[in-house]
Amino acid sequence: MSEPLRFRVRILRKPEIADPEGATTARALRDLGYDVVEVRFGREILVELPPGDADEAEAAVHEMCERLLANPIIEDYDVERL
Amino acid sequence: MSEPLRFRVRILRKPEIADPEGATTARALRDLGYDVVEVRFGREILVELPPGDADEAEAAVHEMCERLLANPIIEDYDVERL
Amino acid sequence: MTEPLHRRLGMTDDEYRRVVELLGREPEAAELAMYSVMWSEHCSYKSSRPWLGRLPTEAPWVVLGPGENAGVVDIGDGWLVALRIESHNHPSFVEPYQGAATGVGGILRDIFTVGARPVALWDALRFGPLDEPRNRYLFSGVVRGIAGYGNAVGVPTLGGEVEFHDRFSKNPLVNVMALGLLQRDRLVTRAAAGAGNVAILLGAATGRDGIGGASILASASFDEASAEKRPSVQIGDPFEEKKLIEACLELYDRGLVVAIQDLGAAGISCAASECAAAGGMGMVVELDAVHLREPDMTPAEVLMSESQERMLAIVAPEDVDEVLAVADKWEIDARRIGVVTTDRDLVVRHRGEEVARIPAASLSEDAPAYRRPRRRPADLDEIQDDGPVLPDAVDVGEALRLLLDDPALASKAWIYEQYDHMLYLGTVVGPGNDGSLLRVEGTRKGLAVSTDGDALRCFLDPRRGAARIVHEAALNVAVTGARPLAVVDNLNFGNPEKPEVMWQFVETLEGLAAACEELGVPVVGGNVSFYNETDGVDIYPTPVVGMLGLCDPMPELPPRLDRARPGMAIWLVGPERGDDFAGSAFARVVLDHRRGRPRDVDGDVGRRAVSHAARLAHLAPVLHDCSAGGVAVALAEICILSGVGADVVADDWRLLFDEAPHRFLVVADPDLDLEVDDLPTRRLGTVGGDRLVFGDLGSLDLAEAATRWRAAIPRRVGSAR
Amino acid sequence: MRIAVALFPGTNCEHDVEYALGLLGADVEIVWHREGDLSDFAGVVLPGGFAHGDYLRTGAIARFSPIMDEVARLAKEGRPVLGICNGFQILCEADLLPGALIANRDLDFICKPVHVRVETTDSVLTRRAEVGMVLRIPLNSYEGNFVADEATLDALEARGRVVLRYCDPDGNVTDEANPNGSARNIAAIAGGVHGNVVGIMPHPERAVEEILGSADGRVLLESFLEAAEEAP
Ligand SMILES: Nc1ncnc2c1ncn2[C@@H]1O[C@H](COP(=O)(O)OP(=O)(O)O)[C@@H](O)[C@H]1O
Ligand SMILES: [Mg+2]
Repeated sequence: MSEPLRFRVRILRKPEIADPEGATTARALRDLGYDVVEVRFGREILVELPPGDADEAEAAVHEMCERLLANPIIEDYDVERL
Repeated sequence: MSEPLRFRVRILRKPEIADPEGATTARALRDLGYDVVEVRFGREILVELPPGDADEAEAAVHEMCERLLANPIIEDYDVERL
Repeated sequence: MTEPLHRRLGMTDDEYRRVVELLGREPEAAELAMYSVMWSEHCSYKSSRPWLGRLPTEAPWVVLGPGENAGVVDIGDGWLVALRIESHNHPSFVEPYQGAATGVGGILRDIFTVGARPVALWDALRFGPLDEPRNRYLFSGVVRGIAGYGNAVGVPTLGGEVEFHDRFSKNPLVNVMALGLLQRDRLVTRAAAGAGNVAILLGAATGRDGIGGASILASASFDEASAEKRPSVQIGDPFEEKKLIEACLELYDRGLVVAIQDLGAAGISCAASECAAAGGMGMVVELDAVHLREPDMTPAEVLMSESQERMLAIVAPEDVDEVLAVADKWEIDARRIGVVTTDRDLVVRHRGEEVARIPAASLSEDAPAYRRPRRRPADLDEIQDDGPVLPDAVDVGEALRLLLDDPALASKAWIYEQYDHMLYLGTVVGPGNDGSLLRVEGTRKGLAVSTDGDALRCFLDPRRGAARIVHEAALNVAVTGARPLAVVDNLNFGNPEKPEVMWQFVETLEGLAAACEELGVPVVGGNVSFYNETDGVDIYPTPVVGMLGLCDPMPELPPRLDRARPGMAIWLVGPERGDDFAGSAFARVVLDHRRGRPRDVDGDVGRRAVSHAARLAHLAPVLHDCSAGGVAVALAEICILSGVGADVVADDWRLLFDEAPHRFLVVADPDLDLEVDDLPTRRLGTVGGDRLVFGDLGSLDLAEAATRWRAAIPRRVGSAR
Repeated sequence: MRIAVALFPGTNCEHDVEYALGLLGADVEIVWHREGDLSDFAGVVLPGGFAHGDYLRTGAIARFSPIMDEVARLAKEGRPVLGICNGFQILCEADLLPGALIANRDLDFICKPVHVRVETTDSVLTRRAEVGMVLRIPLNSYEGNFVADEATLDALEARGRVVLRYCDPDGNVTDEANPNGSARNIAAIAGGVHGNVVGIMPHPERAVEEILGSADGRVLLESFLEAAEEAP
């Protein structure tokens, strides 16, 4: 129980919302000669919490996503314990 | 063999390289009352390739990382087939 | 046997012996690390110092000259202007975005270190040709890095310049100039006074960024092996810097700072020793108090770290709490890390032990200086004798099409539209003209700035090339109505251990000095960047000057290139020779020729051109100096930006593309009496129509000219814009 | 009548807004984001810049500043609230305006004058303008690309809350005239119960004097001040 708790938060643009980074990168990859169908950009946020109850910590990370880390209008998120 | 091939590329700043965005977000989370030890930012890039040989495709994605997606001087990456 | 530590740190055996002599004993590891960086070329100017005295530095309006954090000049009405130029060449080659970004951050700290609010930036850039993918990557990365940092830190970038030559493919140049404004009584120094005063480290946490990095990197040539020596890349944090700026300015406002110094090369050791030495004092530094990003750093690493966005403030003990409160308000970290002492030693402690004790002044004042051998390059005569052979006839329209598509001559909008160039509502003439002009709030004054360099001409004849860029910069500020006031210079050169490079360097200084003297402008600061050499190939010798001019008062409506209207007359003021083609854009682009000997400047003519231009700026809607591409390109730029053609009387194509210095175009009402009697002046033609017509010599459709000129850079970098 | 200009760490246009509103006769005070009481102010402006470095998402962290509770209160009371550029982004993050602002279509920071067409005069930003009027105002953003789902966009249109659209110099709303990829060329929207909350991406305060290139932003800021004058 004295290990720090680490979570990976993945945040992805909702499919119906434009993704200029993804589109531009796809174009650049095609320019380099790669045959890509689609590229989507997201972010990964690693959050480390002090040792403690893992479930509580996970609930806290979900709350952080709801409140700050993700914008529900344009993004979906998921949380994974590492 | 007619399924498109999908890969997740995760790009993280090397640990010794500063991450001001992570540090600022950690500060914001603390302001909101969460006890966080550290926050690190990374990127996640989903790349979809047309159906074909999976190993070749994976090799191509590695090459894309080297050439364009990641900046090897400050970032590490890993590729995962979905 | 492994190499001794001093050599691994880039120090010669002689230099090591000098340290032993100074200390009277063998140095400890941390001490040796400090000397090695402080005595590096980058920090000590050991190859250039013996020559820099050649530059004129005095004038009644100079408040701080070279050697200080920034040059400072008095513009009257209680206002001072701080200016400074710096290179970040090697870091930008390693990582273009972060290299350029941290270059911007570093130079801004020099400006607010003297008490000024930074209000403007300029960038002077050199890359290899854009048809190489690697050069495109470096170019767009650098521009994005400058934008990313400058925009976010809240300092507008008002202009700059860019050139493309092969010689920069493996060694791009990134020079950034910054300007700040301050009230006279706000000037701050770095001289730590008063034993018992407290040293407070403000800003970012200290990590292993560029340990021995920027400075070692900038003090040795680049090759495969240096990839290993590569320090961890520094990441710029413009948000931290913005808070640091506001916090420091608030500290100055409240009079809480005795002295202050930014942390740059050699980090804490440099800042602490300079503050102490400048005040004739000593300092005890406690490394345990430093806020670390990585916990297990050695004392030498903490001392040498080049982590960005940090300042060292010297504060009276009774003010410490208030200083900490201001830092807290701006959400920046502040730690007491040292105390000023009277014994003139810099003492460093770590975990209760003394890890260094050295005379504070010895790090800078006792640094070695070398009068390195010089030799004129053996092949220079041959190069100079091989001037361009001019054809008898040229289709002027066709030549112009080629020139307008050259990225160095083309529109730079792709660059400067990525930069916030309007913040603070001061930009009266922005990028896209000659000099930029910013107004000083509450006065009728305007500050004009132009950065100029000319790598190819400086290679062909460093002395003449250098003199020409000073005159060009002066004319660039004069066409906004300004009188040249001060110069900062950035001297980018190859490996100084090569006698040919040292020769280029000294010739350049002679040219710069003579031109500054002719124009009566002092040099108030500069930067020398040596070792711009990769795999044995040196860059072209590339001095860059940043010229500050003062308009007082500013013209009601200062000239701009987009103010030509149908029916206006076009004049050319200044000498016409038709024979100045060596190093010209015409020779390079149309003839594919890069040799010959450029013509020299004429100091008297240059001075007259500058003073006429500054006067005419109050009368004419358009003034434009003729530089790369000569009269034809200068006129094309006016027409493209004004959206109207021109009809020019021309019978010799040479007069259209020749690049004789000291010339400018005036576009104004045909009745305007120019009153220029001591310079050749010729009516060239009339504004109107939708073509650029050069008599029987050729013509070009304006829309086509505009498209080529605007698309030249975006097309090459593959931008949608 | 006093107008507050909110200052977050990283904000940089506060002095410009202060200057421009001052030029138009307003009494302006810059208020630090941790200081909280705006009851004495007739209106508030959230200026441009990079609050909290634009880290995480632009506007995301700023929305939690104490001053934002006050901004929400003013909005609810019907007093005019104006977000310019970064301020627009903050208002979206704070749910005081619908939609979000993401990276520009071509991933370039864009600083240049653009043309916008006035779509409605029923907003605190355009009450003194005329529908169809074309204004030339500087844009200065990396994340200026307005996005929202179709239903939200339709609702904005139906309620007349699209305030400005990017257009060409003649007022045509075209793809080429859209600098950043914004949905339906939207450059400014209104929201709030009373439509008194406006977010605008270009910077009207950069267009208040001919010597700076344009005075077209005046009509917008004058509208805002007039609305503040009459506010409850
Ligand atoms: N790297 C750059 N960054 C910003 N602005 C630039 C840059 N390069 C050129 N410009 C701007 O483009 C305009 C034309 O530049 P240039 O052709 O170098 O002018 P000149 O020949 O008068 O020195 C100037 O206003 C200059 O400030
Ligand atoms: Mg010029």
